[in-house]
Amino acid sequence: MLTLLIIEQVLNGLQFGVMLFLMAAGLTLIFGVMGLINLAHGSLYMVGAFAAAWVAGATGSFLLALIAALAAAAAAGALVEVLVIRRLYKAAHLDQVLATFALILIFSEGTRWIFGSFPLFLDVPSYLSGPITLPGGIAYPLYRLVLIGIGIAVALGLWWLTARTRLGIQIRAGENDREMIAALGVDISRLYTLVFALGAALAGLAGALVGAIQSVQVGMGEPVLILAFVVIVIGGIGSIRGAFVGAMLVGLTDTLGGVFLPELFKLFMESGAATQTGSSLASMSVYILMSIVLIWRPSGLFGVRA
Amino acid sequence: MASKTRLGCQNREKTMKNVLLATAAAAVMAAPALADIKVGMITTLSGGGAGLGVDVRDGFMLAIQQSGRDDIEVVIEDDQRKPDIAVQLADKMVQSEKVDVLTGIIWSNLAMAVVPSVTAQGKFYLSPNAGPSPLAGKGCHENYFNVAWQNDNLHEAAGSYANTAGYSNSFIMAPNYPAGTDALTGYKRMFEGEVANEVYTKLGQTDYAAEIAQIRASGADSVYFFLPGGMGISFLKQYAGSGVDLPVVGPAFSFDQGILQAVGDAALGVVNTSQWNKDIDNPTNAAFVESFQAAYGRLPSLYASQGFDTANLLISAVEAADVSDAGAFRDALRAADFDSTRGDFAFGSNHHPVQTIYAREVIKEGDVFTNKIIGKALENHSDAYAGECKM
Amino acid sequence: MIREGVINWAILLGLVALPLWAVFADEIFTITLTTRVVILALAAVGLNIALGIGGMVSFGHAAFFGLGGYAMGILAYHAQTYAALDFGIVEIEGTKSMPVIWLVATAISALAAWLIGLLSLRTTGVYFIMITLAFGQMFYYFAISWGAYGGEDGLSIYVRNGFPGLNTLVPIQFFGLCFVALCVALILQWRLRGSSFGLTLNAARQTPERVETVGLNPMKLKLLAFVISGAITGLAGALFADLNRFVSPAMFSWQLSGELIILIIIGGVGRLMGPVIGAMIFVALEHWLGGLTDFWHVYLGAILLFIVLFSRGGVIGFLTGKEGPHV
Amino acid sequence: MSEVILATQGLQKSFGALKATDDVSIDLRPGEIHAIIGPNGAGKSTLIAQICGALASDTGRVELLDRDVTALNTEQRARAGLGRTFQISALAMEDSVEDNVRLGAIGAMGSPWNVFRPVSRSADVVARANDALERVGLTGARETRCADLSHGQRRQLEVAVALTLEPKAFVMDEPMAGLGADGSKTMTGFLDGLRDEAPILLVEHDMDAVFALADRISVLVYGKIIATGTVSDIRASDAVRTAYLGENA
Repeated sequence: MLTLLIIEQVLNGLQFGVMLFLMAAGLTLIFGVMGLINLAHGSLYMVGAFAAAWVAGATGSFLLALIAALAAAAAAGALVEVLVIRRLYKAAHLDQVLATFALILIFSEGTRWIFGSFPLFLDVPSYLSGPITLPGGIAYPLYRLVLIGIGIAVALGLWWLTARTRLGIQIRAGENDREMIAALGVDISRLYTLVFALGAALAGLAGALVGAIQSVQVGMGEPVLILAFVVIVIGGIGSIRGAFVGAMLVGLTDTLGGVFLPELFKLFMESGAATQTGSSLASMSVYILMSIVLIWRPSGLFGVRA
Repeated sequence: MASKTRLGCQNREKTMKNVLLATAAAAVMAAPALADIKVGMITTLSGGGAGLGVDVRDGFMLAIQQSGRDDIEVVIEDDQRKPDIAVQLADKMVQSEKVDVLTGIIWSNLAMAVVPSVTAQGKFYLSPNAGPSPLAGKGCHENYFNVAWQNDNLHEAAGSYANTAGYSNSFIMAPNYPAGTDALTGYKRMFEGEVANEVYTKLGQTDYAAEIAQIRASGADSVYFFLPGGMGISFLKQYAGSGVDLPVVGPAFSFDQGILQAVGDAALGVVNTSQWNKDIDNPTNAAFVESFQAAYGRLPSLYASQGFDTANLLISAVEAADVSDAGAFRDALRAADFDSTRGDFAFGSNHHPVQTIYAREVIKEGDVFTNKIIGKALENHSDAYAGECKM
Repeated sequence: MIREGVINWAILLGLVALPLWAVFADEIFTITLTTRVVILALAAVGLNIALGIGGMVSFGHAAFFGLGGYAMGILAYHAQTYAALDFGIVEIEGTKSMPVIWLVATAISALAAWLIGLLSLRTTGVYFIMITLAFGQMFYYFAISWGAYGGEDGLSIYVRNGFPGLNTLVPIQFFGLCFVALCVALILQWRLRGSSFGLTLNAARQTPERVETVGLNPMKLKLLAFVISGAITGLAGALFADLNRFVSPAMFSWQLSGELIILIIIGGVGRLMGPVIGAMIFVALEHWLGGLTDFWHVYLGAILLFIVLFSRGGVIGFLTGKEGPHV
Repeated sequence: MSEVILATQGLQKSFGALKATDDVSIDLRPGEIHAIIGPNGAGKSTLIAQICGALASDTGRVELLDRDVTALNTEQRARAGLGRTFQISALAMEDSVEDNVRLGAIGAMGSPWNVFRPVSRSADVVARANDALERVGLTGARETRCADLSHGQRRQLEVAVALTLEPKAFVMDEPMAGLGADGSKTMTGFLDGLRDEAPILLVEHDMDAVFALADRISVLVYGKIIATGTVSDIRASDAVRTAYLGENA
């Protein structure tokens, strides 16, 4: 029974991890290529979720909803890039932080203006709902398995994109040397818009996918944003591989910590107090993980040493 | 600037007319002019928790408007769900607006930050929602009235309902913060069965896969959870998809009108406890539900009913006494001589309601998810802290 | 273009004149609001020493703000309940005396800043931003689940703490105290900037390798700056708690760390009076816009965006026509 | 006085497969200017970084005044008596010329910890800084922001900062780089007189200056010292000709 529980929790951790990866991948790409700290990434996640909820409500199709989420987030991303972000590439990190924080305010309250203060409805489609039985007799929600699958597929796709395509070469060149790729005749501002929109689309996809099993509401992006930052910092900024490893670490730490730390404390503490202490420690666990990684490797696991 | 308003914000035109009518009537009858009373409402109108504050405000303003009184001035401010902003606004209400009565706070932590200080300064505070235990027990105050409930009430009712439903082994869960601890304590206070496991989740957590796996492994025969706002939506959707089919019980917060539509089918059939529902059979309630829908184009929520009742309590006191005579005004509030949407309404010794709490079930009416009362979970229930209150 | 000195005195004068006017006009709340400005400015002055001079973008200064707040909360709570603080070996009585509370608040914040700085300064750039955030979040979640002192509900202190010879319950007197604290911090920052420490710290931000080649350790310089910075922000936290007569985990939240950074950027990074004018503008916006519409965040966002895009160097940079230090 | 002020023995540093420096042993004697020359990418900057402690060596040791300083970091080596100038000016660009030299003076006195007393009231720091400024001829520009200096003035300031340290040995990375003919001449004259105060290890591309100044020259090619000797030795060396000037002997 305990083994089954552990396997199930590990699956949960992986599922959480791959969703964090979708967020973190865009964030790390944008930082790696453009050197931009984008706090508004969480807002694009929210845009994706709201677009999906709205389209699903209007058409009843989950697939259309996902497409809408990708499109809406990519469009919002491209728009913001052209209107605001473009002016920030040369600015200090601090200015970027303030500007993208301002964007969060505008996105969040703007969304509330349009959709109202109450959460929206978005559900898992019937063909993906319910549990399936895995080998070993674990009943596990089909939808979550699908999420893991999509996450891994996106990770592979991104790997293919950066390692094997022309765009990928440009992206990697952009990370190393902006003047160089400009000199090679690549339209750098178009490349930046493209990368930003790609990152935004991934965030929007994550928002829509997660929105189906969570609450689609204003402000849903910020907690995920903070965790996504934790992920890319653990992995090393600019590294897609690092983002993937970081996401898995954070997903597993958060999930397993939340379940097993209270149980651990119960071994030598009174039950109620153990639950409390364990839970407090669990909620800090991700941050403890991050600080340990950074103290050990100040540029993250796969980061380039400064 | 404060939005100084005597009217609901949504339907300014309509209420303008009402005020004109009311003034005209007053002139004709030449009624003796009562002293103006100023009410400060601090509530959450922006950010994630805005839905609750908007409902309280709308319910409150609806009652003020229906009363036709133009001698009650309401100053509304947004606390952004931040305690320090709430304190600042309370200072403003007291120092600058010089209000007589405060109301509106949704969240317990904000109430704890504001209420003790404003009541100490001689102002009245009428709580339309938050009812933290310290304010019901040792920290109670003669100028503090709670029109909604003491925080533990709905949880106690859930425990009591679980007994009648024949559950004997519950898995219980709440976020790791004081209201969460209170919730599980409240449930355990009334529940006579075993507790299979007691889990505290992270505040603001959105994924409950891990907890659901624990539920599956726990061997419990029922699940009790207190996860307000988006947390509850997430949990219910994920629980419905998990294949675990233990019956779920919760307090009304996760099944209220505002968020029920976002939960959807996942909530159908779940039993939850509430002191109010739109099908409570009395004329005040029927009129409230109808007029709220007419005014705002949506079904009223629990919070709206609390806002509405709070305003009516206030109006009843204004009618009976002058606010400058604090003693008389307090007695008038204590008498609670108003028509509540809940039927009969009375305060206990600690100025918290003594009321019936219902078990209700989530149903679908046409396209709209809503609740139906299926029985009484607790009757004429007070709270566990009244004994500690020395007024 | 106006000279920075002139602007600085004008800001300081305005900050005193407003509450004095309010006393005569009986606008008590204006005093409260100005006190809030002063305290937030004090916290940001602290951060500005680390951020503006030392180049350490700390996204976790709420940790010190909160520690200062809880130092006040815990000491006053124990004085309020007449229960001594039990450390196992020693018992300490609570206190309602501001000087004692301030001392404890600054000492604890300084200690925490030393520890956090020691660990965080191994990293630079975005990593430093994020590791300081991580420490802030640890305090935040700890405070939320620490039931003994109210957890998320926080702690209410019913009566403001006392200061010998003053009646702190009178708003203008409490304002005066906070204002003096702010002035002391400003004088400290001003003197620090011109001292040998300030000179070397400022160089350590711009060119750490140069500082090493003249035989100094930039890390140690930054660490001391971080400790001073944390201590000042901690003091501000204690005052903030006294202003509200309330502490809660919100004081530890990353939003608060972000707000402090924003105050500084609005005013002008590294400028002596940057945090002060930044706090004035921010509180004023929050106050006035909040009354206009439920959706005032949209306008706040637009204004902030405008400031970043069109006024590099913040308000003071805009007024003096000079860019500030680069961080 | 020791016969050798600064010496390296078998210094080596690899970046992956590339050996940036390979078994480099050089020394610097009292009163001399020892120039290191070599084509781009020969490992000169790596060598300087290793000598000054900015880069840890894979093997080998660095001695200053007969003391093994290999395990010391940059700041400790500076305190032990190494005065370095940078190829690309590492100055506090936002600060005034005066502040930059005062930084050196504060470092030399080891007194950065006063947080309250204005630097201008530390007579010894001010005197030392002024002295250095005067010697390089920057007194008139003391109030100027570093960012507003001309390129030549920055080179002068680099040297001035090193002067404040009163080091036992100077390590200078291309002090002539980017100077015009006049600037180069002035600097050459200045360095010529400086050797009596402390010997100079000079990395330089400007061959006229090198031939005018150097007592000895070492040639670094692909990380290895291929020749060390007087100016005429080097001029005459076939190995240098082949490797460095790219001529076929």
